[in-house]
Amino acid sequence: MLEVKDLKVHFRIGKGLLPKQGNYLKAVDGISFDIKYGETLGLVGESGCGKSTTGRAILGLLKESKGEVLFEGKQLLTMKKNGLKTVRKDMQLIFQDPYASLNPRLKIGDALEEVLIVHKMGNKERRKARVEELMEMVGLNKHHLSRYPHEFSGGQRQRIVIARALAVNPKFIVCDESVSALDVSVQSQIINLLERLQEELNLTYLFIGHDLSVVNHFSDKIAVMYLGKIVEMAESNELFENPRHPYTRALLSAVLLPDPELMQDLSVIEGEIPSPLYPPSGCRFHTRCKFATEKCAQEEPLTRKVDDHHFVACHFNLD
Amino acid sequence: MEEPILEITNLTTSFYRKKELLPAVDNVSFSISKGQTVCVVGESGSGKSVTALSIMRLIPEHAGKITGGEIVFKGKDLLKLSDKDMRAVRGNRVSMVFQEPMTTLNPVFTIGNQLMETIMMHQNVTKKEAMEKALEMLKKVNIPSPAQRLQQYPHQLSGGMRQRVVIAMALVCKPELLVADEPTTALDVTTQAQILKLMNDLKSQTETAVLFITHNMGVVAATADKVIVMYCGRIVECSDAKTIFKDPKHPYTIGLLKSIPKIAEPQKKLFSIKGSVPAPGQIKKGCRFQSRCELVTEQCRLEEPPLIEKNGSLVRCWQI
Amino acid sequence: ANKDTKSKDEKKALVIAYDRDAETLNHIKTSDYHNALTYIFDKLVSRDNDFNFHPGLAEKWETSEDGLKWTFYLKKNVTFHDGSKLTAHDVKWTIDTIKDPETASPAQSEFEPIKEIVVEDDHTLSILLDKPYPNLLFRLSSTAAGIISKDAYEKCGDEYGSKYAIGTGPYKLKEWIKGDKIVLEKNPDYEWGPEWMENNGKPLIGEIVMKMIPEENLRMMELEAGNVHIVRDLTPTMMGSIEKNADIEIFTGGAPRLGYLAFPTDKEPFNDVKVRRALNHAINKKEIIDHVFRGHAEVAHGYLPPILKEEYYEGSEKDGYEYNVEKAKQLLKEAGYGDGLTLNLAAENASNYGRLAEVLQAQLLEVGIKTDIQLYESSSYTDMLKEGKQELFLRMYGWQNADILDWFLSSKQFPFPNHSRWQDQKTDDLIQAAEQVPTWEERVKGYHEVQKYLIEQAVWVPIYIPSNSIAVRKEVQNFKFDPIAPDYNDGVYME
Amino acid sequence: MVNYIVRKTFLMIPALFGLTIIVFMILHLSPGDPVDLIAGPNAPAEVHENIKKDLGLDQPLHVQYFTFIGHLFKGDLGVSILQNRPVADIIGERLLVTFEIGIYALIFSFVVSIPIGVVAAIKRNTLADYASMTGALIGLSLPTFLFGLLLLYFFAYKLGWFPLSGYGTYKHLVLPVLTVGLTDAAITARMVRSSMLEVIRQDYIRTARAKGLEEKSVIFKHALKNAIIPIITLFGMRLGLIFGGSVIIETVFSIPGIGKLMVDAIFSRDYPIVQGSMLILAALVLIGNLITDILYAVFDPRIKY
Amino acid sequence: MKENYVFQDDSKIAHVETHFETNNNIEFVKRLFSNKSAIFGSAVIFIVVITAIFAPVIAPYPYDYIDLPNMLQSPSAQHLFGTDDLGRDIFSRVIYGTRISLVVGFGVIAISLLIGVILGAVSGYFGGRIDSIIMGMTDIAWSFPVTLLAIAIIAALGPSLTNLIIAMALVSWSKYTRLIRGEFLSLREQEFIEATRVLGMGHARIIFKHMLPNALAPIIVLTTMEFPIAIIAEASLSFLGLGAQPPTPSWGAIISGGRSYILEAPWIIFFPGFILAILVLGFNLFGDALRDALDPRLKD
Ligand SMILES: Nc1ncnc2c1ncn2[C@@H]1O[C@H](COP(=O)(O)OP(=O)(O)OP(=O)(O)O)[C@@H](O)[C@H]1O
Ligand SMILES: Nc1ncnc2c1ncn2[C@@H]1O[C@H](COP(=O)(O)OP(=O)(O)OP(=O)(O)O)[C@@H](O)[C@H]1O
Ligand SMILES: [Mg+2]
Ligand SMILES: [Mg+2]
Ligand code: NI
Repeated sequence: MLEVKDLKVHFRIGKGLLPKQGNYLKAVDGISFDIKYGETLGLVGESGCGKSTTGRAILGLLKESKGEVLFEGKQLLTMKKNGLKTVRKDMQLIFQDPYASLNPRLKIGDALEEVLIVHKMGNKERRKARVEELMEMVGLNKHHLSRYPHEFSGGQRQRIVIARALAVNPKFIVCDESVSALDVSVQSQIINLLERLQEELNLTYLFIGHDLSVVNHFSDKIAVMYLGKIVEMAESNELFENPRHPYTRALLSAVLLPDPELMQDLSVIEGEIPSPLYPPSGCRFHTRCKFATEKCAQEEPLTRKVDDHHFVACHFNLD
Repeated sequence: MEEPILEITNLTTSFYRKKELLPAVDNVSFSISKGQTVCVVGESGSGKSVTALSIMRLIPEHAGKITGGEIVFKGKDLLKLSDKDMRAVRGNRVSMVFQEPMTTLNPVFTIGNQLMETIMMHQNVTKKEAMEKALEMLKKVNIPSPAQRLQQYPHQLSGGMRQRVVIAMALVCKPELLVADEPTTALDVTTQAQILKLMNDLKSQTETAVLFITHNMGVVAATADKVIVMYCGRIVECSDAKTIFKDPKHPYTIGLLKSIPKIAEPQKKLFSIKGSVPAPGQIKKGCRFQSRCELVTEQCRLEEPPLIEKNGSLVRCWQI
Repeated sequence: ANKDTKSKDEKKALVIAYDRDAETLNHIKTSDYHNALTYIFDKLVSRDNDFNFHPGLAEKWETSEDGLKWTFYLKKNVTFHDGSKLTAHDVKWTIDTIKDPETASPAQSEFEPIKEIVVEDDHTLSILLDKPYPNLLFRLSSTAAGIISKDAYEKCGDEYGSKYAIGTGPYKLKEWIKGDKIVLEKNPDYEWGPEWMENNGKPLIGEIVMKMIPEENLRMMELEAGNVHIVRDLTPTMMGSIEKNADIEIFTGGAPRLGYLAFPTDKEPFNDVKVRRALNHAINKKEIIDHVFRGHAEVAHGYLPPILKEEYYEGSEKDGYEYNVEKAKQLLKEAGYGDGLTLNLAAENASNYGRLAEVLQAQLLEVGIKTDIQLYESSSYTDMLKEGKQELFLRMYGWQNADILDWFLSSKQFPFPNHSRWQDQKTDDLIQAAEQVPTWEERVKGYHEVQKYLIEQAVWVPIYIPSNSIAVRKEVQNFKFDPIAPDYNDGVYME
Repeated sequence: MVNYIVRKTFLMIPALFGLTIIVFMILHLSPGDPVDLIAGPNAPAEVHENIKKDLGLDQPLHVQYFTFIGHLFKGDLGVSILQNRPVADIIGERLLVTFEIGIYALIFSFVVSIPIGVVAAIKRNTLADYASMTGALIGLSLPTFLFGLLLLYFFAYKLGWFPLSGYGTYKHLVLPVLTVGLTDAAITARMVRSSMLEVIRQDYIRTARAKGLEEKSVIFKHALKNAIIPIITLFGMRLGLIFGGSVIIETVFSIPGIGKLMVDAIFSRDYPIVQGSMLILAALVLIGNLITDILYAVFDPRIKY
Repeated sequence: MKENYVFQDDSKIAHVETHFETNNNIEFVKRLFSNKSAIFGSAVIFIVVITAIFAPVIAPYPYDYIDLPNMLQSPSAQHLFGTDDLGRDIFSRVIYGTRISLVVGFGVIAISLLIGVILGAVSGYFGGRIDSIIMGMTDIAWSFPVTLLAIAIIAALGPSLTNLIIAMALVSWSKYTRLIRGEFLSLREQEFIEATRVLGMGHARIIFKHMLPNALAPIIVLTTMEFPIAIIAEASLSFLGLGAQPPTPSWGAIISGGRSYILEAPWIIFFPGFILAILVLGFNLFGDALRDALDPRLKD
């Protein structure tokens, strides 16, 4: 359904006297993956590694994007405005912050209806019915329609945001850390909602997160990002049972399990993610990798196929 | 068990809301002993931070106040101390680490300046000695090239670094109690692990007691000796760490634990507690968890359960 | 006259307040003559307070029979402030420089009739004319004709006029702090004062400070506080409080000025003499004099101020128009404006014009003329008049002889300065007739005719002749009123 | 940093250039010309023409403009039409006066307003707060000219403590400086207060308290340095306002400053003076902004250029 | 001119939370009027507006009724505030003067707001080159000594109330432009605005329906603070003789005319000055209260 090929997003930082001057921040630096209908791809990585940027680029929100994004066979990045508008109906984005993603000045009902108006869907009554239907779908009721966003809790807002995204009947939704800001109990509610909707509406998700246990729970396939590159990608079970990249391993072992009896090893990885403005040479992870050798510092590893659905970019062959 | 160094009894802290005082922390009692780590968990808004701030007596004056109870630290009620005496306790014998590493450090002073300030405030040392101590402390929290860092400003450090600095600042006077309010929530998992390790290491060296606030059960499992579960300003369950995970008793605790996605069994549908936390001011009589509880009965609606002991845990529920 | 009982204090500076600073003290380059020039420079001819001519730097002069050659004999031993001697060369240079079109002096035209200046010897020079020019003495006595030291002018270069001004007058330029004050100090060598003055030797006041205080209220306060001794050009607004002050004496005299309401006489409705006469009848001048000017002005009946004695047409009042609302209305009706008129009333943006305009507005309304007042700052005002956009407008002129009528009302000056756009053959003829007669008596007669005719044609509405009022503190003794510029070495001294 | 300053300085050029065009256009499109003033009301047309030619005013507008710009590049601001001497000299004399008043007023304003603002913020909702903030409000509600007139009337005229007009001694400075300074202080005090209130809420202040610092050093060390930053950032703008507003003060107190000079020049159409002083003032404001930027970086280490 | 405090609280304005919830209007109004200064401020404004509307009814004399014999009368029963140098009733003139002040205030704000909103919105929303150009323009505008520029413009256009309004608007639009641009820049980064793009909305819709309403709070606050500035500026320019033409009773013009009589008839200055200060104070108080109500963090 979605195919991403060698996607690059380089932001220009700072302005020089001359137009071409300035540094480039390589937020996303050549990543490729694909998602099938009804599938969920999880995207994990440390803060600042380019997850959100990837999400945005796929939706055609960043003019800095280079490479190819094919959605149902259509080239997104080179598309004209009008074409983009129709594609927008099929692709949606749900943000992390349930407090910031609703216009505080619009009543919920109006916010939902507006989307329908913009896409010229139905007449007044039909729209009204649709809005109510949407609210029901996400477990809210129509009394809520005449309220303003601030009258809702975080969990409820996230439901509204989901309802708004669903209004245009999308086929594909990017969830950018959609549950990270929520409490565990609310988080599980939203995860369940998203899963239910996926089943009911046959949705496809790109699920961005940094909590591996949540991503794992949610996704069919997981891609691990580090400094703008995908270092490993596999089916989620496979990735957890059989991580090949040292970074994936480090991430996995940093996840703390809610079990006091396990003696959890806290000393998994040293140092911090380097600045994407000045990424390390060679394998970008070599500065923190305990296996790193001279080669890692010089040569960028190619993505290898471990098996049909498992890819890794590392010079070592870890088992 | 040792004599507790901090004993809180019936602490109530309230905030003004339209001239009314509404309690955010309601009759909370617990104690911490030397070297012990007590974790406080609970949903957002349940009063975890307010409890911590109450201990430090840092509730903003215009917003609210401590309306009752005692906070006895080493035999002395902190609430009765004069401002001056309280200052001598803060940062020295009891210190605190906050959640947001980005904002807890003053952006216009160097790391060194802020560290040394604490040292010189509480210890009778010269500037040079303070500097040495600061340097030593930065080394202890594993900050690379510490001498250089002393001259740097907070914004020049990454989030994880800053949090280390904050911890260094909290521990530099070798406090007997460290209050840590979600010190790792804003950090990446990898950094979180580093910070937790660091705290565990330092604690074992100094025998500092820690009050650790979090809502991440994984963090609790990795650090806690004792766990307090709060809900709506109340303690609903309190016991040692193992018991909480193995044998949670309060329906809220049970729900909380079940809501966490497990890596081991990813495909299963997640459990979730229905409904949401009642807003402050909307708390009805009876059990505060009644609206979300699956075991709710008439009794729960009428009367709030007391915190009673059950199999080594303190639980606030009629159903056990 | 004052053989004094009071002690003279030569060291005490005399402080005079002015509303604005001089632009430059180089009088060749400006027409904005500051009073300081009067004291720094002497002229060949001096004029007393009654407009009579007396020897100045020239101790005497002769005129040839045909009136085309004037010979001036300079006083000897006159020195400039820089110590150099005054010679006929300096005089020739001064006038030649002004006349030279390259200099672009604003006074150029005033010396136009002079054909050539011939230096006879160091202290004698002849002025040759193309045709008789009875006004020559007047020109030579004006501020524009102050004699400058040629050497000093050339030596000072760009700084002449701002840092230096070298003349032969009783006072030297000591210091000029721009925008703040001009300080003049006494010229200790001064021995050549005009005979008619009470004191023609060294000045009796050591220093004259000319302070710039643009704000009227501040000038008054300073005067009352005694920091300023003399305030000139008192406006009626200032009178109220100082009249009561016993320490301050107000000297009032007539001035060769006249304020009038004018209009473009070549346009509707002003091309109708009835309308013009109606306007003349509509204005209650007495009320204006009493209240707007608080009595410090006189009613103007004709086109020249009475202070110009002989030239002034005595019949002005008799021939003029009295205040009569009914008559005005009647005339307007006859002219076809019985239903009233709506006009613009323009004036310059200075305090009295504004007030005057407001009163006129009320008075004109009585006869059915509605007006909108528009105030202009001076540059825009002249520009507007030049462009011919005016309807009703207020003006005041100041001039010391009848030439002014030619200036404002003959058709060769159309459209500016003939801003009332008066193109009338008869006026032109009358003026020409008056101008080109050889004797003063005939000239006077001719101008009387002009005035009479203008009154009849109601070309303007003459309104007021402002008094020239000077407030002088009691410390200043023996002060003598002069309508143009008081002479402070005329026996004035500080107590 | 150096790079930044250089870049900013370069960017000033187009700004100033735009400004010269605007000022030039406004002036030359205004009705009237300075020749009338030089020539006086009674000079005939040919004299006018002579003077115009002498001043170069007979040239087409664009030629005049380019002549002006040409001179400008040589660092020459031209010669005043009426005063007949270099504009640079004239501006120099007058600017100093305005500058002196402005700088003293700014200093005065800071010295007065910072303590008031700080006290009002930390003693929020007390009598001290209400009193000082009410005072500040009244201060900024009184138009400068009225305030100046009042001061003049009472302190100079009635009480005779200060001279009424003129310029030169420190006594002459007191009233104008007070007029500008107090008004400005009213504004600054309010700003300090709100900035302080903002800062006091910040986490790092809580941290400072948690360290056991005394309230004194919490406020004066940790809070004030942060609170002062937004106030510093307004320095450049202040400078502009003080220059811009100087004409009122200079009118009220009859002070020969640049504001008065410029207004007089506008009315007498002394183009070179207006152009020159607008340019100089604008440049000063831009430089003031640059200084602000630098100060900003000094006070706030987060700022990097 | 006291534009100084134009900027007084720029920093504060910027802090007015754009996503603050003002939707609950009743709640907001309640909060606003729980503040004493809001009550005082709005009362003053209300009274002035009423006075302006009913000036002919309230004023005992026409504002241009000249009564020369009664000039410079001190305040009395016939003439509450005394008379001026043409015997006009100052009370009546001050009453009519409210109209001028309000017209100027509204006029200046309307024009500069129009310019400011258009330029600021375009600049902040589209960014890039357009932004650079517009910001270049505002930079130029900011480096001008404003009062002097206004005077120059009036000199060019000729003094009149309309020209004064135009001149003042021409020198004050940049404040709005900057503010709105700043607001738009930060709004642009907000997720709900990005969401509108994801939902396929057009530029106009995003700007006017989603961004502008959310930038309204600081704009309103700036407007209430600009109003008194405009009034003072009008008075200042009229004080310099560049404002309304006589006999229009602008307060500044009354004061300007009266200053020559400061020794003889101080009431000419005093009353209009006092009323002017009260009105400005009223607006300032109201503006403060409004800002506090919009940003309750500053209050409590
Ligand atoms: N518009 C932008 N301009 C410049 N740099 C940007 C922009 N957006 C993102 N970046 C930078 O790109 C990098 C990747 O950002 P991104 O938001 O994609 O990270 P992320 O993986 O989503 O992190 P997080 O977990 O914190 O959300 C970061 O260093 C960020 O600072
Ligand atoms: N300054 C304050 N003013 C008013 N109410 C406050 C203030 N601080 C906290 N509260 C209230 O006290 C209650 C408890 O808040 P607290 O910050 O302790 O929650 P928490 O458990 O720390 O939540 P989180 O996990 O989000 O940090 C909340 O309902 C909150 O609204
Ligand atoms: Mg992100
Ligand atoms: Mg908290
Ligand atoms: Ni008199």
